[in-house]
Amino acid sequence: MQGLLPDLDVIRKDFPILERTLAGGAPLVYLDSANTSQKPQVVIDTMVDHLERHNANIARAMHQLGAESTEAYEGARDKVAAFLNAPSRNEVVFTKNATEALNLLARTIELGPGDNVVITEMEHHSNIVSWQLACERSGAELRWFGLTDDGRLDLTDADRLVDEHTKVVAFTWVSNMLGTINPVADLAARARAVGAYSVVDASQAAPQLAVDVQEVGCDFLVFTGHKVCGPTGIGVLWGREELLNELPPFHGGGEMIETVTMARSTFARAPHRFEAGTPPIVEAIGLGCAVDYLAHIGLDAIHAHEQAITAYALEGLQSVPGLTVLGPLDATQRGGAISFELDGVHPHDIAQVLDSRGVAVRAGHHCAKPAHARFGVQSSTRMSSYLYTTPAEIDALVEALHHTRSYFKVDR
Amino acid sequence: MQGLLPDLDVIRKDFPILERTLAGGAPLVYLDSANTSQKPQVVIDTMVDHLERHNANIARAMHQLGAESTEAYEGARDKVAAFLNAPSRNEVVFTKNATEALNLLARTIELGPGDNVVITEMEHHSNIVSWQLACERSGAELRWFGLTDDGRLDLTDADRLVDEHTKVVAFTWVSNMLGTINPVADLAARARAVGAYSVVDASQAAPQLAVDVQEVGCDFLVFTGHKVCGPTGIGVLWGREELLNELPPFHGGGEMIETVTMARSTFARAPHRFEAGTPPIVEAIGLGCAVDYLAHIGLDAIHAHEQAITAYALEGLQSVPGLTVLGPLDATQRGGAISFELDGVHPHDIAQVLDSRGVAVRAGHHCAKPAHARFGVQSSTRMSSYLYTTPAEIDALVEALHHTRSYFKVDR
Amino acid sequence: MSTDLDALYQEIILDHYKNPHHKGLRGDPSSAGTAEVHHVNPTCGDEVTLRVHLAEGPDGPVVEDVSYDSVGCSISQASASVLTDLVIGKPVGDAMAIHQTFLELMQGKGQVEPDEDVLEDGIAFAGVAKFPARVKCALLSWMAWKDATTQATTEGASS
Amino acid sequence: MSTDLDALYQEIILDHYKNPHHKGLRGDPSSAGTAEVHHVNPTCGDEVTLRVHLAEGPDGPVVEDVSYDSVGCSISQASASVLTDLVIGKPVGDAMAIHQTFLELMQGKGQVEPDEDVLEDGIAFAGVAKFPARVKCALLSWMAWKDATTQATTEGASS
Ligand SMILES: Cc1ncc(COP(=O)(O)O)c(C=O)c1O
Ligand SMILES: Cc1ncc(COP(=O)(O)O)c(C=O)c1O
Repeated sequence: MQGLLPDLDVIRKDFPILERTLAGGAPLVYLDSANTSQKPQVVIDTMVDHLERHNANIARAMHQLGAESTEAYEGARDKVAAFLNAPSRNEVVFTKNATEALNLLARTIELGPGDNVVITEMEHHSNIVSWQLACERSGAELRWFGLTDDGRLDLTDADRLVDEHTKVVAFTWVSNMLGTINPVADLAARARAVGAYSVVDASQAAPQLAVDVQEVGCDFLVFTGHKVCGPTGIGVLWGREELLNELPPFHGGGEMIETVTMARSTFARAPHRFEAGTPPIVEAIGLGCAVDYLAHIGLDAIHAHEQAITAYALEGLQSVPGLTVLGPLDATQRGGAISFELDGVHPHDIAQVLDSRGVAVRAGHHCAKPAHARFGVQSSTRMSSYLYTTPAEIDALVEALHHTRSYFKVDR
Repeated sequence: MQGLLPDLDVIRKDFPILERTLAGGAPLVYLDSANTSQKPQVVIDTMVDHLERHNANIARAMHQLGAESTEAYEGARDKVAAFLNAPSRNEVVFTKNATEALNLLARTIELGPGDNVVITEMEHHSNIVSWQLACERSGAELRWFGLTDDGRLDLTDADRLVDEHTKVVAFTWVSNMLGTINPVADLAARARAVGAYSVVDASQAAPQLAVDVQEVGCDFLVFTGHKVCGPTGIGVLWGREELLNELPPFHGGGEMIETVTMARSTFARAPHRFEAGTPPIVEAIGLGCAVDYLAHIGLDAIHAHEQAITAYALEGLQSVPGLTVLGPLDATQRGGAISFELDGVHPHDIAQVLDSRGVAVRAGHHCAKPAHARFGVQSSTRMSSYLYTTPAEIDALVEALHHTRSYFKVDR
Repeated sequence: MSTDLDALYQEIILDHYKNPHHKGLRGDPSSAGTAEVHHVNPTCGDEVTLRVHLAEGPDGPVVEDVSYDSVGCSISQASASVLTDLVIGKPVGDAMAIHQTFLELMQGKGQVEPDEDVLEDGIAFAGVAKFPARVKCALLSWMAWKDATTQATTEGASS
Repeated sequence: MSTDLDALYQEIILDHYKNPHHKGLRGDPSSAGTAEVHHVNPTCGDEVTLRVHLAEGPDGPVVEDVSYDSVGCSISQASASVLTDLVIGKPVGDAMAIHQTFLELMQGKGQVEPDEDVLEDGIAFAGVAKFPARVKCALLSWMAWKDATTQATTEGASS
């Protein structure tokens, strides 16, 4: 098959969990990577080495362990800056996850009555509810791009939606439900044209596309560590340096201050301004290692692999009678998450039968209820691949789906 | 020496980093545990086992790995609930650190002009700046308890400070600078008497005292994972269940919702209400293991050990000419962090000379600038012990302090 | 594997799923002793709208009728169907006891022996207790019923 | 170990620490060409208040005087003392070049060879560059000086 990673066997050996067997001796077929990715040994080992040999608090500690820990943590910031092609390391703020990064923006960007925020109907709940709450607090209006029947953004109304009162245009790069890849540079330009901030949710893009914030031309971009082979507990907010320094502080606490008296305080500049308290140190170090791992394999190669697997999966899925894929059908126009419906079997029941054969997929609304509602479905089943996914695993999925139909006697 | 942990040698073997040697072959003498604690092997191994064998997203994933991961994560919640003697597991909210937990409260407790918030002059910046920002946003007034010359809360004005307009009384259980142990149950009762919320910062208490939220009688209590032998990236907010369910949501995103439409959303009950997005899964699991480890050794035994070491250290420090301890001098009345000044040598320079002998202490304001200002000092040197600290390490510290004086020729 | 799966998807469950009893909302939602609730499983989006009508019996209130509309998986659908069979016509106190027995079965991690005398077709859900992710599915309509019944009772009491 | 320590705490540094030059604020803060700044090291709380007075020289502005008040460790105190020795009386352009050279030395992780002709006593700080936590101490007053000088220059330009 064209486009697969050449050393797929070797890459799979990097991921210890892929050797696991499940109940009944079934080997693990992990097709839930859009939910969270598996972790390569090198990321785990880097974290262990830090905890066993270098653990100390950062910045505040002046001893040797403190210096080592600080260097490792700040080194991770350099790695993430390189991963995003950020003009400055000061633009990389470590957060807990993508959700916190989005909420940080929704809490600190000033909004008021008369302003509006534009999102899209295919956002993850994190990029919806954060802005709903911000609009409720401030009296700003929430607007959104609708979707076309084939699962793309409906831009026909764009000039009316994004207007001179728009303060923020926030959108996902790759949909976690539909797989759609959005025209992020165009959307960022549209925001810029009216003087609004553009916020790109790259949670599903960062794992599988080369991200270059300068090329996208956006103001802010977020992603989450656990989907790019890093640990949980770490996310990234990238923002243009001058914009970050204009925002008011988010949380108050250690490390984000310049000076503190009982009556008032002054604050550090970005990135520390937004990193109150002891940050997720070992998690940032794990993430730094993870993005280096991905860069070493090459994001372009990973993207090609994802596209090859996705094309193969789309083909295989369509061989299952009664199966409907939600979202674009052209693999080159989409990411590696494929949601689908199967006539006569509820997603929970599909996932359950698949699981009994070791095939792990997600069933539900995937934190994208509005996108499901748009297509008139309550929930769906989603398979999602990653750099360690093999065509044989897709075969196992397709076979398990045929089995599901017969288990639930759908044809009778 | 009375009170030391009986199996101190065995306990030290649990902490791999204690075997480290530093530049010049000096063995590590880690006396910076109030800044962050070291991690026992069992915590590291538990995290590794999760990452290598059970990693999956929680709640949303219905497959076997998802069930294992969810069970481990929710199991950690049970362990933390037991650690705090919480009436219900639903009262344990996982946060990023103590700072986030305090900011969550400062963002969600409703305040307005005419209201006041009462803190103390010995708080960590996290319990100062969070409320300063909340008061600035809302127009509420910030008040604080001052300190007596021997480093205790000055309660003479208490009836005037905490009045019928008080909405929150927030205070630390153990000071991270002065070591002072505060009368938390009394303070909580005082808050209750005027209908205010009590918020206890147990960041320095949880590592070394048995914490029983029912005994304290407070409304909210926070602590941070990395100081109780757990990893970074995880903290805990405990709150009375009915109060948590009355608070509005904090961050918007996945897992904290009940249902979402583009126009509006409804929210889950605590704890999920406050856990937006993918939580720090492996970190919570590490923390669960850590609190079990501490409980296994016994918090009372750990407390006795800390008191024995602290008494020994106070005695040793006072043998150093020109050294002044800040805070209470009676070991039974204080925690294990001891800040001090040394005539003629700046804390940075002390820490540097100590570090050249492998002795790791903290120098600076320890995120407690107002408490330093109260005692007219810019910064101080702080030693802090933990369950793995030996009397010999205290001897090494004291000897290194004598050496510091001679290195800087203080007597001449 | 497929034994476990068969323990989950017992014939009784699949039958109720294909032919659910008492499905479709009935009666006047605004009549006395009636309460309607809407419950959601936040994880998967399954929903149920459930209506309870209580009547005064000789020894206290009786569950006169239960009806519902729902979207969901086989487990949640079958469970709603079994629920209605079990509680319609029962005194509220007895129905609440059945609820408690079903709850205990579901939360028993597969260690509780189901009581056929009390649960009838509900014993088929014993296998579900071994799948923690599915317990919520089985309980969705039961929790909705309890909520609605409590509301209808309190309303009755206060009126 | 103590070799490293001695490389950090060179005699020159300890001398400047014990007898700092130009310490104590001087001159009229509101006079033309004068700027005063207050800088803090957020980590440790060390502070400096530094005042710069620029004068017009034949070939552009000249650093007429620098004075300061400060609290801090030996490295930050000695560094302020050395700074004043180096820049007072120099044309602003030359002084900025010295600043740049010192900055490069400090950020060089111990790999940069110090130029005694430019840095004079400042070469004693070469050892500091090996202690990342202390680089901020050495740079505190230098950053404050640059800030104040830039302010004084812009003010001059705009008036
Ligand atoms: C008393 C006290 N409160 C709060 C904190 C903040 O903890 P964290 O930095 O983990 O949020 C600390 C430790 O730094 C502390 O000692
Ligand atoms: C598109 C998108 N945005 C945001 C998120 C939220 O990420 P996290 O849960 O790590 O905060 C996710 C993943 O769950 C996602 O797929």
